Amino acid sequence: MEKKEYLDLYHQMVAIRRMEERAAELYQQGKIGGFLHLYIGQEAVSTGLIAPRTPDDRVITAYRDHGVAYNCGLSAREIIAELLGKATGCSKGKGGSMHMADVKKNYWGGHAIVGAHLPLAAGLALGDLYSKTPGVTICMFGDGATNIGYFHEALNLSKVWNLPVLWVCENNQYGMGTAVDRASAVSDIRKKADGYAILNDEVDGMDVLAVKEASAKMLEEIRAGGGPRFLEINTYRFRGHSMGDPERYRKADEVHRYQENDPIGMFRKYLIAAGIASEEEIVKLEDVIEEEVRDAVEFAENSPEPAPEELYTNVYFETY
Amino acid sequence: MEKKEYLDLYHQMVAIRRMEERAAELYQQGKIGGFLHLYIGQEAVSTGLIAPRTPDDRVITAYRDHGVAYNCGLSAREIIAELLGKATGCSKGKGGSMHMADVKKNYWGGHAIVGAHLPLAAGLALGDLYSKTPGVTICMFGDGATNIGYFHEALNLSKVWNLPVLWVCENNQYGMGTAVDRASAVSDIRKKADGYAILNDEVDGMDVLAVKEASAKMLEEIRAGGGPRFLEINTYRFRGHSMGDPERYRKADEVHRYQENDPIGMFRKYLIAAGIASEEEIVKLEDVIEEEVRDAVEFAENSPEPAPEELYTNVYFETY
Amino acid sequence: MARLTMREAISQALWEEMERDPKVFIMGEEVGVWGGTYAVTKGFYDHFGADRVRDTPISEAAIIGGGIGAALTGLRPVAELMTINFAFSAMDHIVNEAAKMHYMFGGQMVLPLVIRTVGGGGRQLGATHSQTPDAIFAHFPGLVVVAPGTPADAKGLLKAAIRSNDPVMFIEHATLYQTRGEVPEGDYIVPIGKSTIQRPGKDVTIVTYSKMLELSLKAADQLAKEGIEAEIVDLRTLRPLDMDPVIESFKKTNRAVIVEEGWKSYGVGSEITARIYEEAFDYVDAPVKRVAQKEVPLPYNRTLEQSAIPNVEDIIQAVKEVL
Amino acid sequence: MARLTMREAISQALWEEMERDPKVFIMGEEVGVWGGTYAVTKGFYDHFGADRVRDTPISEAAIIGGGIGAALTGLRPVAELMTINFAFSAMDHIVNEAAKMHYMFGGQMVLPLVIRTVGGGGRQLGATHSQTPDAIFAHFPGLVVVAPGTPADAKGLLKAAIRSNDPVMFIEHATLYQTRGEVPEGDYIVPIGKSTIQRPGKDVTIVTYSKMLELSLKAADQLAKEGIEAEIVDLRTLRPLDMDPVIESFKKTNRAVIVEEGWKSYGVGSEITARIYEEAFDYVDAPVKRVAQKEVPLPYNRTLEQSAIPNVEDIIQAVKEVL
Ligand SMILES: Cc1ncc(C[n+]2csc(CCOP(=O)(O)OP(=O)(O)O)c2C)c(N)n1
Ligand SMILES: Cc1ncc(C[n+]2csc(CCOP(=O)(O)OP(=O)(O)O)c2C)c(N)n1
Ligand SMILES: [Mg+2]
Ligand SMILES: [Mg+2]
Repeated sequence: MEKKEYLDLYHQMVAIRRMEERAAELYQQGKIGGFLHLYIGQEAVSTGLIAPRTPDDRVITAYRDHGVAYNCGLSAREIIAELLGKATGCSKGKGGSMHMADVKKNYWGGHAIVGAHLPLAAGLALGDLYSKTPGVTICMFGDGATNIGYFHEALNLSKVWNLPVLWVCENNQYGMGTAVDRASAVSDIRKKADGYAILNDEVDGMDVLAVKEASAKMLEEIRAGGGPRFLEINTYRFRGHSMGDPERYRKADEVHRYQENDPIGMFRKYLIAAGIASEEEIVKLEDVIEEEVRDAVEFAENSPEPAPEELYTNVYFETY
Repeated sequence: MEKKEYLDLYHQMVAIRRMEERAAELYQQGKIGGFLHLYIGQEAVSTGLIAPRTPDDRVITAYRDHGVAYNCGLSAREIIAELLGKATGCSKGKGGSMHMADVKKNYWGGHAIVGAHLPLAAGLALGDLYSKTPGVTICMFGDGATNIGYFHEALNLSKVWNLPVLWVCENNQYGMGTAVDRASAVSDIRKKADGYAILNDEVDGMDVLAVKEASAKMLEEIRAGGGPRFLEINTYRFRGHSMGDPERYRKADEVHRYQENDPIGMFRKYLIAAGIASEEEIVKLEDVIEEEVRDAVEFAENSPEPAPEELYTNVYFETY
Repeated sequence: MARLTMREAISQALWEEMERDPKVFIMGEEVGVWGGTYAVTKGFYDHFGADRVRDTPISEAAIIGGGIGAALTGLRPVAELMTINFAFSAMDHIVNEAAKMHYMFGGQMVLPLVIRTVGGGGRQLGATHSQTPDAIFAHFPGLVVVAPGTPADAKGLLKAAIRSNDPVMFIEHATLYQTRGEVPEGDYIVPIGKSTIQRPGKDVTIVTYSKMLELSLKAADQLAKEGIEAEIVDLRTLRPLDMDPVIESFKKTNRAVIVEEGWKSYGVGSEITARIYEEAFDYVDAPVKRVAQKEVPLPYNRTLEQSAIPNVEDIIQAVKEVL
Repeated sequence: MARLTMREAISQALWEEMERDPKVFIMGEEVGVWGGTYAVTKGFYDHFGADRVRDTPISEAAIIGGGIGAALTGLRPVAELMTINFAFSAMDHIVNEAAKMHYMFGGQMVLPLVIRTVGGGGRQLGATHSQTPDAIFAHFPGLVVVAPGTPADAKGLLKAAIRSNDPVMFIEHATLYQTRGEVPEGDYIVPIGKSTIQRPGKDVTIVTYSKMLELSLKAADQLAKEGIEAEIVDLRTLRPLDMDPVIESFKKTNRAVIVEEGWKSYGVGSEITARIYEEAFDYVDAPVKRVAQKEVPLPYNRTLEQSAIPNVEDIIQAVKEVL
C-alpha cells in the first residue's frame, strides 16, 4: 500500500470525526432537526470496508450514514448541507441525516427502516447478476437489524440466487439501548450466516487496515462468482444512539474503555510508529481536514433552502 | 406402549386418510369451496407428534390442518362440517378448510398466511412462561414457511426468551411447486435452527413411532425448562399442493416412489408383523373408522347453514 | 381485434413487453415452473428461461424489496405478489420504500417497478384470503395504483405500468380472469391516471372499477330495460386519481352511485363521494350512494360470503334510490 | 384533578392497569431499560421487573404476533410499536391476524391485545418516519382504532383499551406528549367508540381528532374573536366510528370542516365527509371542507415539511370558506 493510500484512509476517518462533531454542535444549535445518529467511534468500519471497492461496487447502509457517504466520495459540503436541509444537499434537503445518497457515486443511501434495505441490497446485486455487470453490492447494517425478518429473507435469497453481495454487520454491541445478547439468540452475529450457508468472517472494526484487508478478500471472492459473503465487524459507538439518548443502558467506564481504543488515535500512532508519516505531516493533514469541514459548514449555512415548489417535485417521475 | 395406544395411532392415521379422501370427493362435488389442502401422505407426522402431548400443551399449525385437528381431538363431524361451511363446524362455518380450531382442546388453528402463525406460537408459549403454567406450544409449519421473515423473528425471540415451544418443520420437499433447494439456502432445514442456537433433530415422518419418540423427547426437554427445540420431520405429500394443482413440478415416479413408503401401510404391516394386532382386528378397526367418517359426512351434510345474522357476529367481542 | 380473456390479455402484455425489452423480467412465487398460480405466466419459464422468470422463496418483503433494488439498477422488474392479501407481508417495502424513495432522495432514485397482484373475494377463501384493500394502497402518495376492469385495459395499462418509471401497484381481480373482451393487438397502451366512460348514459353516474365494473355493466343493462340510462365511469387508476370524467358525467346526471368491492368505511367510495361534493356541489340532486362490502371479515360459508359482497341487485337498488 | 401532560396521563393509565391486573404486561422495543423511546414507560422496568416490561428484539411482526399469542392465553399484553411507521413491518399481524381471528374461528379466539404506537409528523424525521396513516388501519373491520387528543381521553381510553377484549390499535401523537390537561385520578374510563364535543359552538362543526384537535381548538379560539363559534367534535375512535355527535352538531351548524393530519385522499376526512352527506343531506348549507396533509411524502427540510402539514391558519381559512 502506498503512503498516499494510508493517508487517504486517515483523512477519511478524521474528516468523518470532525463532520460528526460539527453535526452534533449544529444539532444543539437547532440547525439540524429530526434524528441524528453519529458515527463517532465507528469510522474505521466504513473507511476500511469501502476502501477496496471499485466504482462498479454499490454501497447501501442504514440511517447511520454520514460517514459512509463520505467514504463513498460525497463531499463534506453536500453532506452537511443535507443535514441542514439545504437545496445543495445530496438529497436536495428532502432526505436529511437518515437519507443521504448519491446514485452517481454508486452510493444507494441511507435507509431509516431497520433492516428494510437488506432486500433492496439483494435487488441491487440481482441487477448486476442479471445484467452481467461486474459490481458487488456492499450492504451495511447494525447488530440490531439482524433480528428483523428482512434480514432473513434477504440473506436466504442471496444464497439461493448466488447474488454478488457482501453482507456487513457493524456490531457496535447495542441496538439503541439493547445489548446484543438481550435481543439476539446468538451473540456472535456471524453465526447467523451459517444458517444460510454463507461463508463468513469477523474482524476488529477498530483497526482500519484489518477491515480493509478482510473487505478486499471477500470482495474478490464475490467478484469471482463465489456468491454472497458475510462479514461481522466488531466496533463500538462512542456517543449515544442518537442525539438525546439518556444512555441508561451502559456504564460510563464501558464507554471509556472503548474510547481508549479510538480507531483514529490508534491508526495515527501506527502511521508514525511504522514510519509511514511524521507527526508533522499528520498535523498538517489534520489542519487541511479541519479547513475542509469548516468550509463545508460555511457552504451549507450559506446555501439556499429548497424552493417552496420543491414540496411537489419528485413525488412521481412521470407526469400522469 | 400398550396395544390400545398403537391402535389409537393407527385409528388416527386412517381416519385422517379417509376424511381427506372424502373431502376430495366433496370438493369435486362442489360442496367444499375455497382452497383444500390435503394431508394424505403426512398422517404419521401430526399423529406421532401430537401423541405425547398433555392437555396443557398447545398446538398450532398452518392451513394443512384437518389432520392436525383430528389428532387434537376434534371429531370428524365438526371437521367435515367446517369443510362444508356448516353451523356445526368447529369454526361455525366461518373459517373453512384453512381455519379450524378448538380452543377448549388447546388447538389454536389453522392459519393461512404462510409463517404468520409462528410469532403467534411464540406468544402462546410466552403466555405459559409468564403465567407459570406447564404447557408447551407445538408449532407446525412447512419447509416453504422457513423462508419468510416471520420464521426468523419467532425463532430468535423464542431463544432469547427461552420460550417453551417446539418448532416443527414438516418438510414435505415442496412449498407449492418449489422444491426445497430452489427456495432455501440450506436443504437440511434443521440447520436453520443452528443460527438461533436452538437444539434440533430430524426424524422420518413416514414412521409414526419414530416421530412420537422424537416428539416425546423434545417435549420433555422443553418442559424441563430447556427452552425451544426444533424438529425437522421429513415427509411427502401424495397429492397436489391443493385441489387443482397441475403438478408440473414433480415427476409421477417420484410420487410413486414415496407412495410405496405409505406411512399407513407401513405401520399396518408393522402392527401385524410385531404381533401387536391381527389382520382381522385391523380390518375391524378400519370398518369402524369407515363408519365414523361416513357418519361425519352425513352429519355435516345434514347440518344447518349458519343463520344469516352470523355474518355480523364475532366481528368484535365487545359491544361499543 | 381478438376476443381474449383477461388472463390472456395480461399474459400477452407481459409476454410482449418481455420480448420487446430485455430489461423486463418477472419474479415471484410460483411464476416459473408452476406457470403462475392463476396461470398468467404459463409457458413463460420455458420460453424466457429461469433468469427472466424467477421463482422466489416465500419471502414477500424480499420479493418487493428485491424488485426495488433491481429497478434501481435500471431493470424493469415485474414483482408478483401471489395475492394482495400477502402484500401486507411486504407492506413496508411497498409504502415506505417504493412509494418514497424517488422523493426522499431528491429525485435521484428511479424505480421502474411493477407490483403485480390479485385481489377480490367471492371464492370462499376465508377472511385472510379474500380482501380488496385497494384503498389503503391508494392512500400513499408516490405509489401508482392501477386496477383494470376489462381485458383491453388490463393489457394496455400493464404495458403502461411496465414502461412507467414509477412504482406501480397493478391489482388484478381473481374472478375476472375468465372475462372476455376485445383486445387490440400489439403495442396497445392505455395511459395510467385516466378514468374513462365504459358505458354512456344520462340518468345516473355509476363510478366503479375492477370486478365491480362487470357487475355495474350488468346492472346498467337491467336498468336500461326499465328505461334508466346509467353512465359508467371506470376509475382504472386509483392513484393518481382522475376525477374529470366523473365530474363531467355527474354534472350531466346529477346523481351518482359509487360501487366498490372493498369495505365501505375509509374506502374508495368515501374518497369519490367527498370529491364529487367538493367539485360539483351545485349539481347534486340527490345524496350520492355508496355500494360496498359489509364491514366484516369475509366468512368461508358461501351464502354468508355472497351476502357480504355487493351484487347486481345492490347496484340496481342504489341507483333507484338516487333517482 | 391534576394537570398532567399527555405523557404522564398515558404513563399513569399503564401503571395503574399493571398494578390492578397482573395479566397486563408490556412488550416492545426499548420499553424497559431505556424507559420507552418517548419516556412513557420510564420507571416501569425497575418497578414491575423484566418479566412484565419486556424489551424485545427489533422484530415488529413478532411483537404483534407474540402479543396476539399471549393475548389468546388470557393475558392482556400492551404490545408497543415504537412508531406507527414500523406498523407496516407488522401489517399482516395487525390486519390479517389480530383483526380477523375472533371472527374467522367463529368467536372462540379472544384477543385482549393493545397495540400502543405513535404517529405524526412535524419533527423533520423524513418521509418514512413522519406518517399519520391512521385511516388505513381504520379500514379493517375487527380492529379497534383509537387516537386520543387530550390527556384525559388518553388515560381513559387507554384503560378502556386494556380492559377491552378486542384488539385495539392505540395511536398516540409524538408532538402531543407535552400537552397538558386536567386528568381525573384513579379508575377513569372513557368508552371506546364514542365521539365527543370538545368545544361547543353553533356556527360551524369542526370534526377532528388527535393532534389536530389541539390546532382546531386554537383555530376556534381565534375564530371566536371574530364572532364565529365553532363546535368541535373529537372522533377519538376511528373504528368503530361514532357519527352521532357529528351529525347532531352538523344538523345545528349545517357547515363542517374535517381536519386531519394525514393525507387527504382515501383519508379520514373522506369517510367523514361521505357520512355527513349520507346522514344529513338535507342539512347541508355549504360544501363540507377537508383540511389535510399535502399529498407528498413528508420532506426533511423544516419549511417544506411545515408547509405540508395542516396548521391553524389552514383551519381558519377552511372555516371561513364554508361560512
Ligand atoms: C423497523 C424498525 N423498527 C424500529 C426502528 C427504530 N430504531 C431505529 S435505530 C434502532 C436500533 C438499531 O440498532 P442497530 O441495527 O444495531 O444499529 P445501530 O444504531 O447500532 O447502528 C431502532 C430500534 C426502526 N427505525 N425501524
Ligand atoms: C405470506 C404468504 N405467501 C404466500 C402464500 C401462498 N401459499 C400458500 S401455501 C404456500 C406454500 C407453502 O409451502 P410449505 O410451507 O412448504 O407448506 P406445505 O404446503 O408444503 O404444507 C404458498 C406459497 C401464503 N398463503 N402466504
Ligand atoms: Mg448496533
Ligand atoms: Mg412443504
